[in-house]
Amino acid sequence: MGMERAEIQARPGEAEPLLRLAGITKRFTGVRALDGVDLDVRAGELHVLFGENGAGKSTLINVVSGTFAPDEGSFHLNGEEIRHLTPQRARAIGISPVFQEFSLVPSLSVEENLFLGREVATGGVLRAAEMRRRARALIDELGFDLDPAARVEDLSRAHQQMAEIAKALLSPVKLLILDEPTASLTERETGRLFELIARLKAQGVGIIYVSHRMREIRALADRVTVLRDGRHIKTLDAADVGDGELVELMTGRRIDVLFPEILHKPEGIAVDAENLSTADGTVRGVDFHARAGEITGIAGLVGCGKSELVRAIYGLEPIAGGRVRLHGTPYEHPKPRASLRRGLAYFPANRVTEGLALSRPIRENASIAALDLRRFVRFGVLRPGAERRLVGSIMDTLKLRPAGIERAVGNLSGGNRQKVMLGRALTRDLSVFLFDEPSVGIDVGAKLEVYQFMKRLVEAGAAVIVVSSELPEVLALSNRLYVMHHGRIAAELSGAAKTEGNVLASFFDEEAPGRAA
Amino acid sequence: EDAALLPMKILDASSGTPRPAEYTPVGKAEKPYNLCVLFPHMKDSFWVAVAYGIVKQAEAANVNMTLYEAGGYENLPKQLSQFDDCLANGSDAIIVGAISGAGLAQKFGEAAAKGVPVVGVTNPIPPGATPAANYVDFEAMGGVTAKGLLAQLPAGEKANVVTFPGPAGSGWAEAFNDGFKKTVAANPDVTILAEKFGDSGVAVQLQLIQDALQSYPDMNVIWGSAPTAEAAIGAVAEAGRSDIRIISSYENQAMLDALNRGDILAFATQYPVGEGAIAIDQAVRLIEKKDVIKVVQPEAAVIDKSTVGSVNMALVLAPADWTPVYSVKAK
Amino acid sequence: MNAPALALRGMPSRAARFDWTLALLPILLVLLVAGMSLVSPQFYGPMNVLNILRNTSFLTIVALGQAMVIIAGGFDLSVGAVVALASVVCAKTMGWAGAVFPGNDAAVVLCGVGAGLGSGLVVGLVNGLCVSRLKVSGFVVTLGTMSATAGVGLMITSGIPVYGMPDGFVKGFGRGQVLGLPIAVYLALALLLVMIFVQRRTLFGRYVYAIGGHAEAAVVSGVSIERHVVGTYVLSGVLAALAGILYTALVGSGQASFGGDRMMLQSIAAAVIGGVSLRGGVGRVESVALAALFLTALGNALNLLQVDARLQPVFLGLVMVAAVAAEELARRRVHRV
Amino acid sequence: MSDIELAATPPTVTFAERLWPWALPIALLALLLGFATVDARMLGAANLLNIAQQTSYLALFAMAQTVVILTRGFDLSLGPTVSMVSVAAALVLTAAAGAGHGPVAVLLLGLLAGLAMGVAAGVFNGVVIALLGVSPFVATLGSYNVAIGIATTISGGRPVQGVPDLFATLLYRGTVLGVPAAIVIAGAVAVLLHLVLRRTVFGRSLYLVGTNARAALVAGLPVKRILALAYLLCSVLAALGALLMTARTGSGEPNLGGSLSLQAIAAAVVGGTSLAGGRGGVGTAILGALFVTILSNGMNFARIDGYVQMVVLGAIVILGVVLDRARLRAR
Ligand SMILES: Nc1ncnc2c1ncn2[C@@H]1O[C@H](COP(=O)(O)OP(=O)(O)OP(=O)(O)O)[C@@H](O)[C@H]1O
Ligand SMILES: Nc1ncnc2c1ncn2[C@@H]1O[C@H](COP(=O)(O)OP(=O)(O)OP(=O)(O)O)[C@@H](O)[C@H]1O
Ligand SMILES: [Mg+2]
Ligand SMILES: [Mg+2]
Repeated sequence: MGMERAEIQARPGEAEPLLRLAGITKRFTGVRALDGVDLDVRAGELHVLFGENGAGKSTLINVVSGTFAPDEGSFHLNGEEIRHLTPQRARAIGISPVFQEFSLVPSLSVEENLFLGREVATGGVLRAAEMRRRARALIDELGFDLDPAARVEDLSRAHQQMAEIAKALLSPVKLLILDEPTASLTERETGRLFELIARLKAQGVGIIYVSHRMREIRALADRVTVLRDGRHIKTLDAADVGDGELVELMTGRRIDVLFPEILHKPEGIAVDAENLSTADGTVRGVDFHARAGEITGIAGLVGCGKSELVRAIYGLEPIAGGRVRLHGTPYEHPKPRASLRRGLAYFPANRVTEGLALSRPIRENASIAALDLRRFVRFGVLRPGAERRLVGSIMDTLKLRPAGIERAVGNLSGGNRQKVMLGRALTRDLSVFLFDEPSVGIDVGAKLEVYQFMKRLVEAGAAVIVVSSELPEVLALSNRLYVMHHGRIAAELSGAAKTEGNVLASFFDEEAPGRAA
Repeated sequence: EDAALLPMKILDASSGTPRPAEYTPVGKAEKPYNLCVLFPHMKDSFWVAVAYGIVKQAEAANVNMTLYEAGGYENLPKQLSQFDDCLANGSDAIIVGAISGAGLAQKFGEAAAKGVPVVGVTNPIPPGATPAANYVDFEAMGGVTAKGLLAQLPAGEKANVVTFPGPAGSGWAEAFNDGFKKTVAANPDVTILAEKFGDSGVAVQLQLIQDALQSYPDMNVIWGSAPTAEAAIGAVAEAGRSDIRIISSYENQAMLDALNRGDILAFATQYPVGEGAIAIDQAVRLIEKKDVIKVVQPEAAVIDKSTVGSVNMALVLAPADWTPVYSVKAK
Repeated sequence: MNAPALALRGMPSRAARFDWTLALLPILLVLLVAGMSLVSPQFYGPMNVLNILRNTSFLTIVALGQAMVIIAGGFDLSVGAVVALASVVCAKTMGWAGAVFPGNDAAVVLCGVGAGLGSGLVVGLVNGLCVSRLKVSGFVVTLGTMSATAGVGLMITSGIPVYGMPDGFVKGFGRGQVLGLPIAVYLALALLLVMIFVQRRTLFGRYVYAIGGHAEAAVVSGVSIERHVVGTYVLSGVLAALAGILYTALVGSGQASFGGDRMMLQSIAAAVIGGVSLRGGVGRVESVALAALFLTALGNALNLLQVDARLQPVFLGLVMVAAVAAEELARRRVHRV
Repeated sequence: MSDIELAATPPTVTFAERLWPWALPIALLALLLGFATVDARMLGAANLLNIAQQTSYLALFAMAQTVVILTRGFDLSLGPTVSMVSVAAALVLTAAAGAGHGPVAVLLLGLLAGLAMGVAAGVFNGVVIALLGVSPFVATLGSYNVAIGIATTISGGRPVQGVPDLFATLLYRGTVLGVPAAIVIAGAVAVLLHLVLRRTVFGRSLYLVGTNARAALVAGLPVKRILALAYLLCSVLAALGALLMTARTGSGEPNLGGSLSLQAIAAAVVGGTSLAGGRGGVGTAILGALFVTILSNGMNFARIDGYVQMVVLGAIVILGVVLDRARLRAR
């Protein structure tokens, strides 16, 4: 490590970087999230932070943006030493973060959020018209389809992401920080964002970028800093390094393939929907089926209703019309509990709000879906021994790190949280699995493990349905792929027709069958 | 001013029928006993008056006294615990202003079993539950206020009364009310339009009165607790209803002032200071196994403009400049 | 380009989401008033309307502060105790000032009112600092200060009413009227207007929403939480104290029995029925004032209908639950369609 | 990976850090010893038994609150429910005894009547909160009023006297191996409830629902049923406590529970139950009840004025929670 530090400083003649961090250390109770990390970001450069879940990327970003005070280390911006940085001050000196978990207040409007903490006011009285004008101008300039008056909680996660990005760009930026900004954007918005990034770079803005998507890193990065377990491993020029090497640096081991080879053996129809519509109108007259022994993918633009479709089948969205069948038998009025009893499981996209009870132990979170089984329970009384054994062995199979099932889930990294949720699938007999954005926010290594998990399920004869905004993912995993558009099925692709081009065409196909309405 | 509070004229109801008598104290106690005193609360000048009597007499008898208050009539469980604490800390006698006489009856039994004498003061307790008690008959007191009203009612004039007895469920409010109703029932000139129970705070009573002024336009007598009368004075004045007469079922400093100003017609008294003093003396007598009047009833009286001069106010209210003391140490 | 279509789904327009829950309260109120007017003509008699308005004013003043605390994600159980404390402090101070500035009523009243409001400010400050510094929930902190404040109020007075206020304060201010309405009504109305303005047009109002809506987001956006949380508790304390002073002026004595649990529960009920979410971040003060009016009118109606005092709480409880349940059901329906 | 884990664990745990989990019990002990220096009888067998007995009632109510606090709610109607149960049970007991039923039948009828009232309150709260989705505050404020109304109406506002002595003999004076009935029953309930919370699906579900109700629903837990059952269990436990208190008073008291709701919440919270849901249990409830009881018992022994006690108690509630926070942070 010392060598690399020397390497960075041994470039004479180079102008002082925009941001220079040296020896940053940050401890949380019991955890050393950052351990003497160095980082420099030049003006006009896009600098990728790369690392596994829990490597310390978000923590570093929080230090840079003034949310956390580092325990040790120095901080220079434009050669000037900065001490006691607060979020307010950071924004004032041109550091604008886009947070992974967002910094939006759900009950406020987009416009109110854009200006939060930086309101235009005279003597404590807001100047609403002025702020409205500036908000509109900004959103127009960015080319986002965002209504400044909409309440953030009514927006999809994708639109919230746009709001978060807009918020970061409200005032003049010197250093833009993007923590997984594309995790919930689809191709189109991602394209918009990349254009924007290019423009900002041209203006000399330095950018710190965090992503788990190799494609993006390839496309955007000037330099990459790899973090592992809170330590700075290496900083490289993106041009000089291959994916394999990056992943190896990150994980400390070799990972050759990202998507496993899956053997699909389609059998009988496990679940199907006929003319299904949800009460909120996000799904309209959908015909859909999924077979046992194959992965069925669902892709679509933001807000096309792909999540709602599977949520409706599981019983989380009220159904207004049509019917659902499980293994050929009608399934009326779905409810989560009944779905599980019939062998249908759903893994929500948002692990924090819908997936896990964060302050409870891993054991309880894993067995939660099986508390009606004799395996864990006799006459309402738990069998702690049986529970510990089974959950323990499941977590071993899923390679939960660190091992041990009594810690609170809230202490785990994103990937390991996902594993805890997936572990539920193995606590009871299930035949249909609905995955909503299964790889959002998890690192490459964990992704592979999740895909391998699906592979095992499918090859054991289960029906797996994957809803995803990450196109390469659904394309690679699914045997058959539905593309949704405005709440309807726009296309069903399989075999050779299942190409990125065809999917994108269906995304934007104005003549898609659903347009009549 | 520091004249002894006792002797005082009372009714001796030990035999069941009240007979007039005079209560004379034993004077100094033989030893500085430890007396434990329990009050429902100390949130109005009525209970402060009782406390005054207790403190003065404890000083006179040279005994140790500690007073605990439960914080309000909603805190029976707390009073039960305080009773237990008094038994546990080795008090020689316990004087109780009971939140609920019935609710404490078993505690009295326990005290008796441990040989600790208990004196009931001011609030009624089941007959025979304690070796000695002194409190007025609340029904009788309600009746006295009714008589006071009838005495001041010009012949032939109709009285339309709304009663505001106090909190429902308190026991005393109901008893006062019953006594009042029973006494006026015989008189055709008096009609009771309604009974409005409510918390004994002035603010709550004020709202009740304001509402009653609307719903009973022909109401011309307000009968109720002291806070009721206090609230009524302002409300009646504001409504411009100087024809409305106000009577209070018990006494406090505000009632005395209001009577002197002519804002109310009358208020009743049970001589709370006297009650407190007698309770201490009864306790000392019980400890020393001396003769004791088992059931003392102060003679409730109505105080109005005509009688206010002749009543011994020292037995009715604590001096205005006296602040409550919670314990007395024997010298 | 399918941007407009996207916008349709992603961003519901304000008009499309007419909030039925906002309309429910006025409807209930109209029903109550119409029903009562049919049954009991005294209900809309001028004196009765005056009573309702005055009592609504007291409740509104307290509920305004309570609502701001709850919107910021807190809870203030101490308001009832503050009403009492401010009443006795105000009265005691006037008694003392009366001796210091004999004959100068204005100075006496100023001292009394200042001390009363000051006592509310102190309790609010303690609440706010404990909540923001010690990171203890508002419910717990104010549960503690409620007991302590009530204790101090009683210690000051020994429970005995405090007299000796200037006549002008009682007759002129407490019972005085302007254009036929009690001064308290104007005061409440003015405060309501100020609070509406504060909520919509000031930084403080905006930050209170943000902090209650998502405190962490507010922090990383550079909002200083502590100052504003303390601000809400201080506001609540001062407004409760003001109500205590108004009661003192109306009744003509300082009493430790004012307010109490009843006022505390009612103020929270008014806020919640007025659409303030106990989870924070949501609620408008004008609805809270409407809810205060509804609660007061309901109590008044039960009295006018001569419902047995012992049964009144039963009706009050059922109506309260029914109103909020109806709101909740309406909300669910709106979400479905 | 593994070497990092090693580095992540704090190298040495200091003695002070080891003590944190015991902060509250230590404070409790210090309190007890501190008060004992003022009055040695504080630690006498009689007073320790007294403390245990007083604690058992409050602990029962704190446990009842804990059940619903775990789900992120609370029950304001607990106190009035206690009053309602007390009055209903007493009415049935006296009526049944008056009708000449055998002692067992009388007892059973009384207990059933009381528990039935508890069940009714629980069902009301459960339905309104779980099915109609009304916030616990409003729902239980509603039932708070309703229960007060019912309690004062069916009792006529007065204590219900004439409860057969058998009731108190069994549930108050009765002992098992010399331990008073209240302690035995509260202890048994504590053990049972602990098992329910730790060992049953229902108990586990309470914690999960309280931590993240949405996630619990998505994972297939019957959230509504669990919530409804929690409120039912809370009211039934409250009813049980009410029956014990009724045996203690020997009469049905329409105001028995007046201020218990908040007291029980305060006790639970002081012990370390989190109002944010999902944290706490039988231990925290008992610890909190013990703390509050010892504090007021001690202050009574130390002869501290009632109003000062209120201030101290208020400060202690906050202090208790701050201590608990510090304890959590130290972990
Ligand atoms: N507020 C906190 N308190 C305690 N520990 C924390 C806190 N925030 C982060 N950590 C811990 O610090 C470590 C680094 O977390 P961080 O969020 O920075 O990882 P990351 O690299 O952003 O991961 P991901 O890819 O999942 O976003 C993790 O072990 C995490 O559990
Ligand atoms: N206009 C809206 N009104 C209310 N809720 C909305 C609205 N738009 C989105 N949502 C909510 O946001 C969540 C995610 O919706 P989203 O738009 O992401 O749909 P999607 O089809 O799942 O798309 P994706 O999977 O790409 O996120 C859903 O729970 C949905 O109910
Ligand atoms: Mg991160
Ligand atoms: Mg989705």
